[in-house]
Amino acid sequence: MRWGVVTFPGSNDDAQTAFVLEGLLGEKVARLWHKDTTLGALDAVVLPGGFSYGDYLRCGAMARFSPIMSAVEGFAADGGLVIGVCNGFQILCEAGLLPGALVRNRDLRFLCQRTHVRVEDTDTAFTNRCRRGEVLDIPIKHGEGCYVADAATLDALETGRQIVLRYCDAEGRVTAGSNPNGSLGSIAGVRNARGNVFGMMPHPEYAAEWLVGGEDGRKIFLSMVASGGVSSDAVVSATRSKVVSGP
Amino acid sequence: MTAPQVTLATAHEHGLTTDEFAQIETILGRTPTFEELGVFSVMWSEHCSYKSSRVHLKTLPTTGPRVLQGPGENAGALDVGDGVAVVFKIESHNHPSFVEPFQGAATGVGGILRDIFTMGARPIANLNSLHFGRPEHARTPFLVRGVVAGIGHYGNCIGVPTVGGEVHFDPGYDHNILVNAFTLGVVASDRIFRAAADGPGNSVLYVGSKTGRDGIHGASLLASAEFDAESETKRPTVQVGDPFTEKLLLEACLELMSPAYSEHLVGIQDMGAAGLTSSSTEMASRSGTGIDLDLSRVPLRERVVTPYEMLLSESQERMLLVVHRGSEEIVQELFRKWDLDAEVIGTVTDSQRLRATFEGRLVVDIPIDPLTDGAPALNRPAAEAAEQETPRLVLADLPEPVDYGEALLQLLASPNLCSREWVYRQYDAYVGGGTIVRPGSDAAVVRLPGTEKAIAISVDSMARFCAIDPYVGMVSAVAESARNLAASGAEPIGVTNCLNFGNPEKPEVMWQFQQAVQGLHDACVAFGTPVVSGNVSFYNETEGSSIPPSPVIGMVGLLEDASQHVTQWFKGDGDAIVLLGRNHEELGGSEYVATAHHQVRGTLPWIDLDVERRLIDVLRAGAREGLLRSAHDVSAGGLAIALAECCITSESSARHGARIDLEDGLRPDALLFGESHGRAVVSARRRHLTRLRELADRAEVPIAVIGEVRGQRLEIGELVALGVDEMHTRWSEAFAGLLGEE
Amino acid sequence: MSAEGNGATGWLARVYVTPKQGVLDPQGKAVQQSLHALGYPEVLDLRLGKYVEVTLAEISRESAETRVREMCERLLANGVIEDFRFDLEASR
Amino acid sequence: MSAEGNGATGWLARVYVTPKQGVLDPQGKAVQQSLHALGYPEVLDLRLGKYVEVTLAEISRESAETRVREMCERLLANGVIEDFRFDLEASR
Ligand SMILES: Nc1ncnc2c1ncn2[C@@H]1O[C@H](COP(=O)(O)OP(=O)(O)O)[C@@H](O)[C@H]1O
Ligand SMILES: [Mg+2]
Repeated sequence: MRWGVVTFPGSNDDAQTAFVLEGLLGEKVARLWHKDTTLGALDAVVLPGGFSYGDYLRCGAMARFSPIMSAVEGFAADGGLVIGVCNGFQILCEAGLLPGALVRNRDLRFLCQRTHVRVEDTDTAFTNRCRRGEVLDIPIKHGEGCYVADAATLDALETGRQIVLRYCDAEGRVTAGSNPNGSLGSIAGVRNARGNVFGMMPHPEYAAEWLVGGEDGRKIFLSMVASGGVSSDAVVSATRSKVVSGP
Repeated sequence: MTAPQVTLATAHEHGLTTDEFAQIETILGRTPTFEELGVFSVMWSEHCSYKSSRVHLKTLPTTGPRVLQGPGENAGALDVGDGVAVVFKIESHNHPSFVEPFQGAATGVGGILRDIFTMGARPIANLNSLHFGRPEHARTPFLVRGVVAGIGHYGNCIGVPTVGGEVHFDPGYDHNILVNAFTLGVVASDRIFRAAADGPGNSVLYVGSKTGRDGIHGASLLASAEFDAESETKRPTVQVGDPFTEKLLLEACLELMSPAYSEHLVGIQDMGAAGLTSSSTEMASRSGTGIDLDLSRVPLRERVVTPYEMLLSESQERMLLVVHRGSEEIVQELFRKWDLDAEVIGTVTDSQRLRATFEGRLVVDIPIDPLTDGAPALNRPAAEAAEQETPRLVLADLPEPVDYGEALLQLLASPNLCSREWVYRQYDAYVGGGTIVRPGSDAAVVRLPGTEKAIAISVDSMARFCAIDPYVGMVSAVAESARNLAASGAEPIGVTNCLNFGNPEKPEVMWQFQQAVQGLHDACVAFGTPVVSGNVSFYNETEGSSIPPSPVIGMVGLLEDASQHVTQWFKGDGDAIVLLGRNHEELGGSEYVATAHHQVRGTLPWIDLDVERRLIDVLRAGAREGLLRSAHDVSAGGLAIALAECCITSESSARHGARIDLEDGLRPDALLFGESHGRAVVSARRRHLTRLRELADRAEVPIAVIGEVRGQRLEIGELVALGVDEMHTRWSEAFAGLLGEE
Repeated sequence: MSAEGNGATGWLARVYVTPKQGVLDPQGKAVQQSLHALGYPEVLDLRLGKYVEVTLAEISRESAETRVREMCERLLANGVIEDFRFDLEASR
Repeated sequence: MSAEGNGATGWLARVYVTPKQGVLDPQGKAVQQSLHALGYPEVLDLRLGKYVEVTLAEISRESAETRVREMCERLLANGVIEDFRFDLEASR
């Protein structure tokens, strides 16, 4: 699959994302600069974590106006797979590609820790390699990861099965204590209604190797590979058996 | 807008002595201009000139087969093989952090990061050493929150992981906290850049943020004068850190230093303390050249900034470059790509003088040498203070605890031993993808990109010991660092240091300083670890009362194989628990005596550097051979705390208990809580015990199986029986409690 | 303050951005709790927003109004979670 | 706005916190640059601060003044790098 990883001024996790995709999973990666206006022929785009534009004003507020974002919006409108992690998630919300917003953590402090998230749905292009209810051990590191949306939006997310990941404890229980940042509904990751745009606060790219952070995060990227860059469920199951090999 | 007339009084206001002013007049053959006076005052300040410390620092061991760059550049560099070098340094930002903890600490991190990437190295690890006053002091919680948030803010935003550090509380820092920041970077060993201004005719470029009035007489003067109520009012404009701009600066500079562009670059130096003045002077000094600056071309943030202010401003996130004549456009284009200012503001000359013009007027014309190598160097008088003699600690006078379990819990929850997770949870320890061991174990371990290797890092100070005996305290701190590295599986290879002391004009402070430098010397010689960089922070003193002598060391170790790293917590039931080293009846200066008996005194534990060296060899061999399931050195809090930490410090909820039996005929509290050196607790599979014993015997390190990893309780003989969860709760919740949070 | 007239003049726009009613405001809540802890029980509610001072070049009041509203809608406020209002003051 | 009288009444305090003159305002700088890039060259300067709405229980105006000033000094503004001002409006 051909991936594009975008670098905004202030992106910090772009190199690591590219390393995981290319170096560990053997995927093809194009590094994209925020001033680029076209994506080229890609199957998936990653908006990585970091502090685009210093996260000044609001996280993601300024990055969404970067020239490349028009191309990303067009790509998403055409059904291309887009994943935003952490700051990338914030950018997708600011750009209106995902519902809701991410605000300051409940206790107002930056939080860096291992967290557990429960896979709520596996019929997605981002989690088809997981088991339903599976608990993934993936770190978070953010100051503004508290997911909020109004009641109507939250309802729509529930009924539309758009909530893909929730914070939970090691046993998969979703409790007040297992919610690190105060996110409504313990939401850690949501997709759009169409199913081709996905945002998550935990960092799968920092849980892709045993030596550093474990391997649970690989499943997110491998799911996207398995979906072949297409979000439709039929294609997902047809390609599920595809095994990734290194170069 | 004419600059004020310069008189002796003006010189005094600038912190220059009558003698120094006379020297300046001799050097110039005339009265200095106001701008020149400013330049002399910052360049001759303690902070820039190291006038009180230079003669002593010269004695430190700074060479060795790995040393690519010793003290004298922005940071030191060590060769770690495979064509890779590590570049590292530690630096203080004490006074600014006391005035405005968030911004002070943040800009401290920004400054040390620039020192590292100035040399072409990509920063891959930040650590910090923090000393605060009593937790009960009204200002302490505010300072802790601000400093920690500020460090996190800068490191997180710029994308460099903060992977370790230390936090101490002591009344001695109530009015003068210490914030020392450490950064390590990696670079190809043949691509280290230096701060040189070679080649007359080459261009001087200013890049980064615009210049404002911030920090004028900031770091340099603040760090060279005692702190009192008056300085509150004289307070310079506080510097606000902009990690976003620094991130752009970092990426732009590293791109400039990459093979695609580096042919254009002659030299590069960050504008730290004394900004434009010190960076240009120091670059010219290293190359034996001169520099002409046209101040009218300095990018400004405010409309009215005088030439004096431009020369002295400590605005953050700026660098000075020297590029080949003809390369200016290409370099400027590169910085524009990163949305950064890049202005040609001067040229390299062969005049060996610093000259600056403003609107066609010559405002500075000073020979370089007296500003740098020729700056005043003092051999200040030193004498041990009379009251340095601490009363003996008579063990027999100390009542034993009634309940050893409770005593252990109290220690676990004490300010200096409780979990630092409250702190490091605010630091991104993952970013960059190289962090193998995050905060929570003896040393941080980060991998070396592109190799199988990893680097272990520990920063340590032993302020409690140093208060009793600065020589022994310093030696102990170096030993503690070395043990931390070895317990993580690494070979110690080099040292950086930050020497935080009071007013050097006081003979007793100078004595403490000399003792510490001697200790640093002796310990580094013993461990074969050269000192490649460092920083001195004098005048840590408020209203005449000085901080305890507080040297901090940062030690770097090498693991040839990253997968051989070891962490401190127990891994699985059934493993044997082994004590390396010997227990002694030494309670002097211990955390236990301080916490349970409220005394900082006694004879410090005996330290034998040869014993330490041999212990380190055993730990390293054990790690290399894969014998160690866990390893933890015994330090603050003694053996019982070390054992408890092995049970509770694991990041995951899979924690383990232990059954321990100790046979030494020592007084129980000395056995459990004494801080004798040369010890480590390791766990190993039973089948590896014979081999471990062979290694220890060969190195003549005492070895004893003292128990087994088992269950969910820590049981030590008949003395202690505590649930792991209970210990974990007390230990992990204490820090927030200190700050008045529940 | 100054006489505005109808001609072009410089402007100072003061923009107030506040969390939308009904949207979770963890920051405001945390600050309110801190104030309680500091001994201000009289604080019944607290909402934390942003205050932006924008200095504008000489344009007509009408144009200033439209432009500032646009800046708010596009960048300065996030309509999903925030409301904004602003006032304009002629400068010079 | 409403009749205040002399008795105790509830209050709405509006607090404006701005970066001190001369202190670097990296946020403001970045937002200004963004606005330029978005096509608003008329923005000559921009400073980003905080806006806090504090609802207070019924106390005298005097006491409200003193208390709010204190809250600003102690928590809401950082005196070293920020200025603040506030106004009070009687509520209900
Ligand atoms: N200020 C800090 N920043 C980051 N990590 C810290 C800080 N203080 C302590 N830590 C981490 O907490 C752990 C315990 O610290 P400490 O008790 O000082 O270790 P040791 O005694 O082995 O040197 C270490 O992993 C250390 O890196
Ligand atoms: Mg240790």
